Amino acid sequence: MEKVFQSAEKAIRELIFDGMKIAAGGFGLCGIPEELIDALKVSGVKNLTIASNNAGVDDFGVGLLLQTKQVKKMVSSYVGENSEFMRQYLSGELELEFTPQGTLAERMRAGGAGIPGFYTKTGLGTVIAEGKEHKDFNGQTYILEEGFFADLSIVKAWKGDEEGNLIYRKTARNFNPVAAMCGKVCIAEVEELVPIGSLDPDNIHTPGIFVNRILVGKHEKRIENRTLSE
Amino acid sequence: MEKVFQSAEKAIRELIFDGMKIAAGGFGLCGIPEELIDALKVSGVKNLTIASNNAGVDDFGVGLLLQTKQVKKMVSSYVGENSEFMRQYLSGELELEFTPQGTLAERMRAGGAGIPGFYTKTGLGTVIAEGKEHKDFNGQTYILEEGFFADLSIVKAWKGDEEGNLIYRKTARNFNPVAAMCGKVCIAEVEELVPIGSLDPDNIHTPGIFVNRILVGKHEKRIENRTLSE
Amino acid sequence: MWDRNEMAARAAKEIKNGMYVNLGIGIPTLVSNFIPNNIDITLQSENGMLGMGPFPTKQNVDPDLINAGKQTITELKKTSYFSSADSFAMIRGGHIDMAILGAMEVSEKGDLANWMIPGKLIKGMGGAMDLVSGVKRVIVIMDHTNKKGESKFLKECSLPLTGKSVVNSVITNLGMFEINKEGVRILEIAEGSTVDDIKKSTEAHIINL
Amino acid sequence: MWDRNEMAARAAKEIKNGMYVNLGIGIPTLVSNFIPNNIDITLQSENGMLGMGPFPTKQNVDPDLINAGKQTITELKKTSYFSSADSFAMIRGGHIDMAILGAMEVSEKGDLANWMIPGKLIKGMGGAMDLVSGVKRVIVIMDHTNKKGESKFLKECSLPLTGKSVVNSVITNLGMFEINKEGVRILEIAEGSTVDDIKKSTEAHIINL
Repeated sequence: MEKVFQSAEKAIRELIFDGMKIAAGGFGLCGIPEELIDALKVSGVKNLTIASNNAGVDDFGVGLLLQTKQVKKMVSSYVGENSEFMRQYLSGELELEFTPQGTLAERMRAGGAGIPGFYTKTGLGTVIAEGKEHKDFNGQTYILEEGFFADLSIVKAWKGDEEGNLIYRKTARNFNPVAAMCGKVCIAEVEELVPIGSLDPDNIHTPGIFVNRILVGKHEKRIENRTLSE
Repeated sequence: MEKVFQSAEKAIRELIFDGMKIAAGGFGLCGIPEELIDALKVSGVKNLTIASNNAGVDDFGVGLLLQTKQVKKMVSSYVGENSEFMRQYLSGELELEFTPQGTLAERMRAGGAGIPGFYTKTGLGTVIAEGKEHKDFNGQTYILEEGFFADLSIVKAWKGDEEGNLIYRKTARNFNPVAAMCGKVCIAEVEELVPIGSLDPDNIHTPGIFVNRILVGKHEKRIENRTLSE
Repeated sequence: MWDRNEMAARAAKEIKNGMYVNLGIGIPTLVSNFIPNNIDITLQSENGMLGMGPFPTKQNVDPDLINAGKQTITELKKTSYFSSADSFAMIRGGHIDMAILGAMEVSEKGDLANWMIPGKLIKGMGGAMDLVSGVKRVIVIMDHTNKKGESKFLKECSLPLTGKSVVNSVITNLGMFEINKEGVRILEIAEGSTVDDIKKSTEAHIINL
Repeated sequence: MWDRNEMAARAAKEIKNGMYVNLGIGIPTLVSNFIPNNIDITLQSENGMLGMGPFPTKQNVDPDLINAGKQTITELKKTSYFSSADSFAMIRGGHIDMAILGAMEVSEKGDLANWMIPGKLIKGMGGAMDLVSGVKRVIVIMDHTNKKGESKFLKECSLPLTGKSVVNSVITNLGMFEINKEGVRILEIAEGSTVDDIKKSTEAHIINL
């Protein structure tokens, strides 16, 4: 099964459809699948539901798809750095399923691991818990959260091989490994495609079984908040 | 906080008590905390509940603690290679909470991750599901399994540093990373204690936050089933 | 009548290029011997390995490298290792294409029993309950009858179940069978066996018999 | 009256040797400047890092290395990186000793509001709901009153909550307060502040006032 594709455009072809659910890796602008986001923008696919911790900034990352109004609904924990995101949400143009960061990560992992629901204390007593089942374990109350299942996962890794084995670099790992797990199909874009056997088998972060398509991308890696020591 | 201990005996001191719950890493005889098991045997601690996928063989691994009747209850998926285990269970001397292998791994991870319960399809329609809550998600039925919380985790790693960062080797990883997560206290025995900074931060399998005590052990690494190619 | 190797060879024919496959202990292990060179598959071992290689030579034995049957094995170039939790995330999350397992009994509804005989023999389910509930397609390889000549392909399993309605295909010494909502259907009869042999040895109702 | 740095310094005194600590955005970030050299702690960043180092020099900026506030940072010798799921397993599983966070409002029962003002400002909860529900001890640093001079330390929060009964200690410009089942107790009054200042600026009931 040939997993290597020559471009993000080719990799998403025949996989995208209006109204689809996408899980995206990345945290802020760090470790985001830049080329796949661009390809989705160019494709014009509409009414997307995107699970992504943030939506990047106005003109970079998932924010690009908000600019073009291709997104119907976001599943995110943070809006802070994206004024267009906040504007569309406050004006009612965009649905937003606010999901605590840890709950979002766990929901993606659960979706990938065949777990349709799990209990957590996160969000108990807040708007997040409204309408959700509550259950006591050992005298403490928890709420039920559901696994997240996507039609497509888009992730960014540092290196990958033709089997789809991936490794990530530093904090660019973030949501990528769990986003990769929860999609029916997962496309990974990597900085470098390495020959099979060059990754250490003890240190593969995402085994190839989770990755259906892989491509090499160019990454701007824009820095959101360049903070220096004095 | 000094995490390094000079022996398994010293490392378990003041942590053990009769009737305690222990989570042990290892699969068969592969990647088992040999010295910590020996130290528990020597300590004479009794009425243990041990969560461990197997119980080793009659005279090695957790099997040693069965021989001495220090175990009240096992939480395991497989008895196959341990005739004393099977005998004690069939005669009613030993309680056994049969737990499917994946459910056991997930229960340990859940315990370590603050998840008191999760739903799974594994065991549906079998004795494993009896008495457990059933719930439907998207038209399919799942059963509720509970997180496993231990008083003590005992694990075996390949290398570790003074911060408790651990790496495992090949299939000796198995249950060790999840067993390490679910104990109030975790003791790790390693083949080699390396200086801080010598492990690649991108490839630490168990971050030191999960490890309270660490010691260097000698490991026989007995092979259960030496199978050769012809 | 198929022998062990012929049953394994028949199962191997079901494996397509690019598949991720988990092979159980016993006859299923033999299946890998019959996969043609032009078919590239990846074997998963539920103790935490993807890309399982053949058994080692004497020199290459590594106690840290075993399969789910606790047998010493080897790695391949594409191999990756991971924890039991990650391994079963693959299995339970539906990422494995096929599992090939042994059985004590199979019912006409696809129920499987292969982990204990009450009061007598207890092996434990190991990863079998996870595999049958999570893997996309489950193939059972077993002898059609037990040592007493009694059918192992039943209307209802008499032994404690490993999974309910989980078996998709059954390969026995007498042939290959498919189980779906309509019932059990003969797909293929083993060389040297007859419809009559199957009739005599099968308690399960077969719809195209 | 304590200023930002004095509040951070007071919070730093609560940190003991060997602790694993998560610092929120804003004033909490300053806390690390006040940890004495003989205290060895490990900072967790919920985007997937344990052992967070200081901000980088110009030459050391790495876009793949940021903290939860999206600021560029550096690693230490003891650093490890992991996925968001593993990071929050640490947080939600109770493995982090202390979280120090900012707040819009805190109630006398320990309720915390710090993620949105309906109709006006929405930042999102990020990892804050996970932190307050999972971490062993939660310390809030905030100004005692808002820009209009209204108390932020209330009987009941007026804004949507981040967590219910989750705050253990509150450090404001006026002093340090403990919240437990009995209620709110003054632990320390800031230099230059008086009991009267606290009385005037606090809506929450303080039991030792």
